[in-house]
Amino acid sequence: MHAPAPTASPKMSARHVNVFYGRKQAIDDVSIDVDMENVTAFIGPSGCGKSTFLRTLNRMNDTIATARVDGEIRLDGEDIYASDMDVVQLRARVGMVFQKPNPFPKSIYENVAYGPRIHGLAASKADLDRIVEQSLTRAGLWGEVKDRLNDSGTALSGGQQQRLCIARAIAVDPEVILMDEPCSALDPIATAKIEELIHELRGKYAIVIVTHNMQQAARVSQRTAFFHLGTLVEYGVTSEIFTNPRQERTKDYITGRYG
Amino acid sequence: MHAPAPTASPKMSARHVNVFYGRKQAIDDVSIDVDMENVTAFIGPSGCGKSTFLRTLNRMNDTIATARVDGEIRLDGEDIYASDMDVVQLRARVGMVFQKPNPFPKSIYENVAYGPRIHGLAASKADLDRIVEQSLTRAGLWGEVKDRLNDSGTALSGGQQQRLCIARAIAVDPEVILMDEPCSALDPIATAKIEELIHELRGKYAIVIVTHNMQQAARVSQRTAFFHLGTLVEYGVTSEIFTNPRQERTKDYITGRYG
Amino acid sequence: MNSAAIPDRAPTDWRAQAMQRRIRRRYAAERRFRWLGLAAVSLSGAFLAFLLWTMLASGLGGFSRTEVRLPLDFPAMALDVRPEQLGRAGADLALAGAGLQNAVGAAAVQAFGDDGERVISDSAWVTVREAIKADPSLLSRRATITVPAAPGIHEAATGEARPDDEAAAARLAAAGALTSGFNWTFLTGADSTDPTAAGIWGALKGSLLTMLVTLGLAFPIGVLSAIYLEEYAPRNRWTDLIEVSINNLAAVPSIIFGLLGLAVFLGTFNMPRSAPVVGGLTLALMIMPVIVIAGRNAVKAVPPSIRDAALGVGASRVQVVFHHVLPLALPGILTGTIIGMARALGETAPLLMIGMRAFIATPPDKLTDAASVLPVQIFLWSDQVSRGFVEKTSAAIIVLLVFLLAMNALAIYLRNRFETRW
Amino acid sequence: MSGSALLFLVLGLALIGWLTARARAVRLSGTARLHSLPGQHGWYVAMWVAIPAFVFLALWGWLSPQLAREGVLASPQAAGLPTFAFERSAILAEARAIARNPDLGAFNPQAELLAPVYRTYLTRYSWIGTAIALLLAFAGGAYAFSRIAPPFRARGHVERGVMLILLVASLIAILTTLGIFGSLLFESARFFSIVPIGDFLFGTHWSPQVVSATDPGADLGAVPLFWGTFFIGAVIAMAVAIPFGLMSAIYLTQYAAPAVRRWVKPMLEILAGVPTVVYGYFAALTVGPAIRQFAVAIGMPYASSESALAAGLVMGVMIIPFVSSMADDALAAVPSAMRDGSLAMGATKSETISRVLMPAALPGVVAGILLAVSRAIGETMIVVMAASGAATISLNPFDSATTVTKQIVDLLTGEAEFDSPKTLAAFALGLTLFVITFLLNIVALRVVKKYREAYE
Amino acid sequence: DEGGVARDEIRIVGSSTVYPFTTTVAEAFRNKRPDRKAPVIEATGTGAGIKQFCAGIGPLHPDILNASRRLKKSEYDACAANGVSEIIEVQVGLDGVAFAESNRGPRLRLGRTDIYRALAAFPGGRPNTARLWSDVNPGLPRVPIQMLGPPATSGTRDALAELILAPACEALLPQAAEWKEVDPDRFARTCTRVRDDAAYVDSGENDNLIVQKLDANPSAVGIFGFSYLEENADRLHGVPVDGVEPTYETISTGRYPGARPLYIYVKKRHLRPVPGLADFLADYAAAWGPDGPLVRKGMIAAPRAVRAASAAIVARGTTLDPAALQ
Ligand SMILES: Nc1ncnc2c1ncn2[C@@H]1O[C@H](COP(=O)(O)OP(=O)(O)OP(=O)(O)O)[C@@H](O)[C@H]1O
Ligand SMILES: Nc1ncnc2c1ncn2[C@@H]1O[C@H](COP(=O)(O)OP(=O)(O)OP(=O)(O)O)[C@@H](O)[C@H]1O
Ligand SMILES: [Mg+2]
Ligand SMILES: [Mg+2]
Repeated sequence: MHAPAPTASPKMSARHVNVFYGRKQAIDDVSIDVDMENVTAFIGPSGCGKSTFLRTLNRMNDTIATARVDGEIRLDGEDIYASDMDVVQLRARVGMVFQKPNPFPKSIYENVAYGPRIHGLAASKADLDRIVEQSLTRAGLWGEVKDRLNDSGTALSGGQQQRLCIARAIAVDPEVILMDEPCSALDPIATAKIEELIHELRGKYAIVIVTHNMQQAARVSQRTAFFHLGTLVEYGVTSEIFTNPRQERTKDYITGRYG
Repeated sequence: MHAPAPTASPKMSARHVNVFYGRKQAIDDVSIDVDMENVTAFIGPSGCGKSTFLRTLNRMNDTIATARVDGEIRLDGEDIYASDMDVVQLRARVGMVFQKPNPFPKSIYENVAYGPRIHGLAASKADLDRIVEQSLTRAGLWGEVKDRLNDSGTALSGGQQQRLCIARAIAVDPEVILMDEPCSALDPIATAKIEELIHELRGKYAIVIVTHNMQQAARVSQRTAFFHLGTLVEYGVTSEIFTNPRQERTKDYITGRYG
Repeated sequence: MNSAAIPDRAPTDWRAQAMQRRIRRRYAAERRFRWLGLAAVSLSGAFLAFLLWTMLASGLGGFSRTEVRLPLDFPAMALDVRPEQLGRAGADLALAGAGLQNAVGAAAVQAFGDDGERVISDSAWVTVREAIKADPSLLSRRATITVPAAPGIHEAATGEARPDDEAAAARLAAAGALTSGFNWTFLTGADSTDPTAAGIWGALKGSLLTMLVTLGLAFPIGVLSAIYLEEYAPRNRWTDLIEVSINNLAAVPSIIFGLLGLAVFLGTFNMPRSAPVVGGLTLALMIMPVIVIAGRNAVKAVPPSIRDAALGVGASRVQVVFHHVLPLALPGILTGTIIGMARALGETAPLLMIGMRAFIATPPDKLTDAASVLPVQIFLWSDQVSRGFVEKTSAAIIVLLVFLLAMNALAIYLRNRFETRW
Repeated sequence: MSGSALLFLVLGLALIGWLTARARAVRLSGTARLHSLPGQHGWYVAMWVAIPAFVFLALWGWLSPQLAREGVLASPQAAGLPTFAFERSAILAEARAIARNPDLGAFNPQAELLAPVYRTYLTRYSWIGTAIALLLAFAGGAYAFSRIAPPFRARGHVERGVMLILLVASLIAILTTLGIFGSLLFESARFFSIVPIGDFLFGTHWSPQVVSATDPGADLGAVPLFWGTFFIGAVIAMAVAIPFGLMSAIYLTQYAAPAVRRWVKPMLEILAGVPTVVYGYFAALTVGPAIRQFAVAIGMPYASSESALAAGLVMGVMIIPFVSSMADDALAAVPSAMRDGSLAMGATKSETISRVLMPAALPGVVAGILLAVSRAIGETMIVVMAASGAATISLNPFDSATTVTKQIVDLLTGEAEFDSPKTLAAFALGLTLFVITFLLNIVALRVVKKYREAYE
Repeated sequence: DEGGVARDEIRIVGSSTVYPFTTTVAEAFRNKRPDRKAPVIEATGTGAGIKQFCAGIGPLHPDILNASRRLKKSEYDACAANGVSEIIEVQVGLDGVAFAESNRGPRLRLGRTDIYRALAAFPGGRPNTARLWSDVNPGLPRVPIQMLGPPATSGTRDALAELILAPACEALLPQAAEWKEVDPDRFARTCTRVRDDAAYVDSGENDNLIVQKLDANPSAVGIFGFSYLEENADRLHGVPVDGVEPTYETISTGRYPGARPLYIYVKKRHLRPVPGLADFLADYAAAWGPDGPLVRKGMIAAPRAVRAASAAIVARGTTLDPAALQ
């Protein structure tokens, strides 16, 4: 490997990152840059460390007692593992959407208002209403739920729940959005909706998406990183990776030899 | 649809099978034939009913209180849902391998010997030893474990565990082997081993394999059935299905439009 | 979707003063919350420590006893016993009939003055009697025998006591007549009206017999019903009813089981009062649901994939259960059983209802003998007139706690040792 | 032959049946493929030997004493028996005891007279019983043995037998519930035939010292007891147990290092393992007087040393681990995706706990608290030893209060006159307590079930 | 199975006041005969004891009843109806209902009428409002009335009603004596009912706890059997009633108003079949003298004549004549 695709000033940059679960190494010396207004896809067989690496980007790995990260990860040039880094703010700036939609068991409104409330982003109730409406609109959900904002978020369909989670994430006005297989629990129609949404959002955020569906990676991303057994095998422009991979392993994977 | 591919006397044949979970229909009027010395692959998006249908073939669905099967399934012409059918014997004749390797928490030897023991297949200890050795050999595991037959089956690696499960299944001398995504929890190398094993076993059994990996289906099977939303969309010779699907939905799925 | 519909928003300034202040407040709240949690845990622990310490502090004295070296001049007593009587079964009656008790009292008066009889325990003469039985030749000579001191003297020797006892103890100590030692009687004796002679063995044996019945009944029935409910029961009205009854029985106040035992076992079946068999039956009914629930959870925790695996090679349901599920669930079932047994061992209220609240000075030999149990013994001693029982009560509590803690520790050990994650 | 000897004999026969059947099946397996394993044939025969014989013995154990009794009553020696039924049955019972064990002395001379007659009849019926039981065992065994053949599905039959045994075991729970309900109801019915149920349930004066003959309900109004029970168990105890239990659970599950949790959690469980009689002793001797002194110090000279507060506090401490383990379960049942979701938004741990986890776990926590309440109001020894018997309705925790369980113990072990409404009132109180805890549990279990389903 | 159980130990039920004495005799009984089972003694209370005692003859039923009051005619009749008719009544000694306070207490001196006014629920027919001792009698100190006593179901409470409250009530209210015959309900309500508020704290059967609570609460007065007072003489002292202090001497001579006789009742028909029962009775008779072990346990020996009569009853096995009961 594999100089990361060069960018002037990347939004996030990781250098020589290793992650361990206890004694087991899950990520081995990964360096990668993530840019604004770009969708970066992580692909690779199951267990190769995609999720693990994704979670290092907003320090969600802190919640796993055995996990240990070393190397350097910078957001706008600032080291996010520095001791004076405020995790709470970091996570507000780097939002996350999970594999299984996980709306809180509260109303739709409360789900979206949760982040702004805890961070004190809304000055007034009207302000909060506006944020909620904006976020839901951006997540393409406003039309479907505007008449039932007080229904429980868990009562929505799977695809709607996932969009609700996206709305929840963008309500705190993040700069980066991390998505871990956001469509793997959804049916084809809902998947299509989310993919469309990713397209739209791309203009405002840096988006990182983990997927096991190569067609999806090809459809939504501009850059693709292929992981295997904890290492980053190849990272480059999506169209190139899919049509003309430089590594044998990448090719085998893309053509379905394994995984 | 979709006359099942015609065969003189199929090993198993299903006709107009419907499966319900409570009020919800999971399988809708599926008819299919399975032949000896053939590998049949079931593919389709998640939740389309592949596993459900597979489990009707050895009545594992009986263990789910809400599940109800109607239609007709015959094994060598015998109706397996007939009231005088002995399920225990049926399951000995139609073995099963599951998605997650599930060895018993006993020694490797005991794992394999369990089936022969409960069915009284071995007349003596020597006989049993022979069966165990044969089964492990056929499952391609003998070489790796022959020196530690008394170790726990759960101490093996994932791929070894899965092969142990296959050995366990063939130890009772079944006629049909059902496999439900046997490789989805395995790494590429283990997957390759299992695929190879399926190739070898094919000569003696009728094998049905569920997979979400189309390349795998293409590699290991002679016939492929594509399920969607509980119906059998298309069933035919594997090479044809992949190169020249007759149905639009099949084509969309194979090319990665959804799933 | 239409991007024109997406309004713009001003980005949040995370470095703003107000934001920073807010963050600091949130972290302060976080620390407070965490501190509250720690305080709750520590206070609970402190309470436990205080409880144990109180019991230890007031109960340790119960394991020791103060003794008086009593000089006895047997020939002068002129006891009317013939040596050949002493070898036979009637020795006790003979010695008692010969007025040994009064003679010992008189010897104490002679040795320690007018209140001499008050410094030795009421059962001191029994010690002398045992000594004579062990060595009949004593009767023909003088001897000094160490007998238990009266409770007041013991109190004076180990802590605060009435002034007259303090004085008497000081006098004895000055005369070198006071010794002390481990109170074996406490571990080997049965209930007594005299604190220096009272022991817990009778009650402990009653507890053991009771637990035997409880375990013999509750364990098999509990395990079998757990298996039935988890592995076989169809979902219908009947099994719902069984399930509801079991869950409710687990939470029915224990005293209600006492009322049940009183009405059914004593009232209807005319079983003997105060008997370990009745106590055991009552407690068995009480802890059976505990075992059923623990058993069900243990059975439920066996992953379905194991059952699938066994069914898949053609095992029948009984084979699945007895070859796979039960062996894997056993540690969990045992844990639940031990916890249930610990609960039964510490239970008092229902046993009061069926007559185990009795003065029983002989340890029981059979399941139908009258018996008390350890916690009831504690309850009875807490109500004793004689003040010497205060420390005996605490000492008995220590013994009970040792048993219970051991059982709980065993359960926790089993749980940690066999807690498997599949 | 004595009952237990017979039992062992039948078991022995079953073993023989097992061995022979198995041997036969093994022999048959040489000629044709058996449907079931030889051992399963063995079990089939053993069951047929043992179960009919056991069922018969159980029936016979109930029937034969009555037959013997009839026989004795018909004999000429029985002519002199008193006509009074109670005395008569006492004499008969004694005669039987002597018949079985001639070394016993007799309370009644007549019993001694009847004993030989009784012995004759007992022996006779004992032999008849033995004969029938053996006959049944042999007949069952022979029938089962005759069915052994290669295609015979012994396994299915054995499994059905095992299933039946399991079913019977699980019915014990229902029998116990019925037994409790029946015994309480029977005595309570007698109570309510003396004291109107309305007076009992709604009367506000409880003072069983003198129960008036003309208006027995006037002094047996249980409201003060219900109040005391509620005040001690559901208010004071919960005021201790809920905050401590909840915060402990939260600390241990969300904050504490695994090593700390591994040590501290069992320590908390020890609090639940301490027998209630110890808590009672502690509450009465240490906590009660301390609270009284405190109350006097803050200007309440009338404070009682058996205050509601003393019993309630100690009870609360006892319940802490109960609440904490229920809360622990409820928190664990909230999918970790909720927690991750909230943390990923930038919420702090405490915000996540109080705004997401607790609301989600609330139904489970509430159910746990309801169960804890039912536990507290059924707790007996603490209140027997530390609470007073004075039935007053007061909101002051330093006042004394009494509870239902304490009154049950007092009424049944006190010096009441026999068959008086006082004694029977204990059963009526027991019934009320049973019904209340039963309802609490049903509600709690419903809540738990509903909310578990929500996450499944 | 009914009644089929052999019994080789003596079973005793009844009063918790007599309990310590009977257990003492039981222990002596066993010390002499270690091969014998010790008697099994339950402190059920007199009333509940009578219920069990009178349930019948035979191994399931107790042999001896401890009673801190005499059997009533109605109870005897109920016994007889169950076949329990030949009963031996033995008075074993005396006890006093003692009033006691902590040595640090205010040194009260009470009259029976003071106690009645302070303790009755409706003294003179009106609800009791007295809070301080000075409210019932200006001569008494201004100290809150706080009495710790036995529960309503206890025999000590019966004795309190009969020996203290009823006489005071009759002395204060002339009509009261008449009510006793014609309107017993009214008599009970006005004369013997004890107040339910905080002034009287019902402290359960556990007399020993009362002692310890008195120690912690010097202004309170405890009510319990004399033996408890004697055992704790270093911490407590008796409150004089009508000028008479509860002491061994005043109670045994009957000068102290709260003195009451203690009984045991024995089923004559059990004497033969229950091994050792007769010996036990003999041991009892040997223990109740003024210098016997029971007195050391706090019992008050009955007057010589009563002891002699009781010993004669034990020796001859004379049964109770129901006509002597009320
Ligand atoms: N909490 C954990 N503790 C220990 N090991 C872990 C933990 N989480 C993940 N792992 C291990 O780390 C490796 C990488 O896991 P990760 O979840 O990042 O893979 P992934 O690429 O996201 O796979 P998938 O496609 O299945 O989601 C795996 O071997 C996994 O078993
Ligand atoms: N035990 C069950 N009870 C109720 N519904 C069920 C049950 N098992 C499966 N289903 C439903 O039946 C449908 C078919 O499920 P099935 O597991 O057969 O799908 P599948 O094709 O095997 O999917 P996957 O590829 O995810 O394994 C799904 O909608 C599923 O939700
Ligand atoms: Mg992942
Ligand atoms: Mg599936």
